Amino acid sequence: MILNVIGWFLIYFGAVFLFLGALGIVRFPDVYNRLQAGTKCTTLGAFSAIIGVGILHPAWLAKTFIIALFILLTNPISSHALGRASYRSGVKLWEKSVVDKCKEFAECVEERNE
Amino acid sequence: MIKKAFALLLVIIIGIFLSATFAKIPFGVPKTVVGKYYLDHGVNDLGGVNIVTSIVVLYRGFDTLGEVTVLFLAATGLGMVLAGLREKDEKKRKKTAPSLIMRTETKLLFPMIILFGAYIFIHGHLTPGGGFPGGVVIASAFLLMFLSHEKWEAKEKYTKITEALAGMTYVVIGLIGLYVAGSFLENFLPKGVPGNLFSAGIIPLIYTAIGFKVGSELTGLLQNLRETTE
Amino acid sequence: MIHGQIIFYGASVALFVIGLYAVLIKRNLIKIMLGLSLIEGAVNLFLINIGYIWGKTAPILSNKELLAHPSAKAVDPVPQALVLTAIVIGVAVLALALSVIMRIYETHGTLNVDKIKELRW
Amino acid sequence: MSWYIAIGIITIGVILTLIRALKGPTPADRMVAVDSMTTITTALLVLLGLYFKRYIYLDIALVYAVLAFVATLAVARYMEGGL
Repeated sequence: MILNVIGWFLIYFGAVFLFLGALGIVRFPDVYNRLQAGTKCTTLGAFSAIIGVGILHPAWLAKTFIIALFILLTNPISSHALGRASYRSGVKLWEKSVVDKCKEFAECVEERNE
Repeated sequence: MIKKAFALLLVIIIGIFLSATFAKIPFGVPKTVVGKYYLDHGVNDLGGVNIVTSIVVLYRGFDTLGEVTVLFLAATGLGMVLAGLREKDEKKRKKTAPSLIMRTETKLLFPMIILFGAYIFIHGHLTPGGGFPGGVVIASAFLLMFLSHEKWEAKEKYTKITEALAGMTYVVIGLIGLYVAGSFLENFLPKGVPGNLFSAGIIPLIYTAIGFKVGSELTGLLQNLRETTE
Repeated sequence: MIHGQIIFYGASVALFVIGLYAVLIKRNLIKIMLGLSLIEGAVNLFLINIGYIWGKTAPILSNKELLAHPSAKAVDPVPQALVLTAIVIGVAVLALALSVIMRIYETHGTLNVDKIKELRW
Repeated sequence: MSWYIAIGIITIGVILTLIRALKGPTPADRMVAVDSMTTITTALLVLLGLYFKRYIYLDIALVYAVLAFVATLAVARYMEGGL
């Protein structure tokens, strides 16, 4: 019974976070902000929803944990690669952005000017 | 412009005809008799729990052998078509190097994905997997390394040897079936308890061979495509 | 059940029509190949839809209940096996066609079908 | 019944990312939307496995996650000019 409640709570928590991430993708102004919403929120949301499924059915816990672990390992890398790729391919920052850390490193500027 | 309007008209006409045809086909009712036979007798005949796998590997085994041959032919043909492309390409583009984070992470993920591909093709008779998806997952692990390490390569010698050995294993299993049970690709191992890992006769053996073959073939194909862009 | 026909068959008709439009209108060879693979996806989707039966599950008899009455609980496995073959052949054809396109780009220096004299119609 | 609400929320999320993938001014926007959509779809596939009560459907979610990750990485490397 208590497992049931925890499992459904985790699934709803994850579903709401997935929805909020998707909303952020539509609403945010530029690529880098959308990247924040689209990968951080969906990582947390997918992780908790999948673990919730595992808690509802304790026999499934091992495999759901593997899926969640895989998402936890790969999602930051793909977001990192996408952010770097958008910066390198010359996507401009939003005009109200206050800081551009990548400009402080010499190699990024070199690559971008070429 | 006229060409475009004509093409649009043609597309609309074909769409209407297709819709009219499909409206006559009932959806969601049983249609084939042979499918019912496979479902009812498949587990008793062969011992495999996954009926699709039983059909692909044993009921229609020749078809799968031909399919693997087509894949081999396509990979070889791609190598042949692209053979002279590399030497002529003189102008070197400047390429950006992959970042340190990506290199470290893919080094960590590579064995995990390979292991997962092996899991898929070994459990082909129990789960919705099989040799072809397993091979594709293995090739995707190699693609990950190709993407994130510029110098790293899969030696063509080894991919060719793996592919040839896997293909030979498939044919040799078929020939043993011919010798022991009387026809090519016949099941000659005990069926076992349905649902166990060691069951379903020769399905796991053949799917392991197919998994190695597809994985090494697609890896060689990716390697060919990659060498031409350097 | 008419809504099944509208949704599932309609999806495959829509995919087919989009692919055909891309093949007819686009002038870039790679986009034409993308259209062809869309058509292939439409055909695969249609074959899978033919095998579906309302209220039944995948033909993998992994529990006791399914093992006892397979044909009452599982969908038709024959189209799924056909599509498994078709997908692999489609990948092989796509790879070979893309390599030929690379060769065409090398010899002609363009991917536009109108500019390649041998392919003009 | 609680299940349809969860799946409804997630499906609305998929549709929202699809809107961004169609609208996105730059290719980077579309790729970000598609990347999030694959993550959401992985969660959706796991929930579908729960709905149909079939353990074997979890494998499909894992294969989907692996292939989507490799595809995203390939497109990202192409966009930054590394291929």
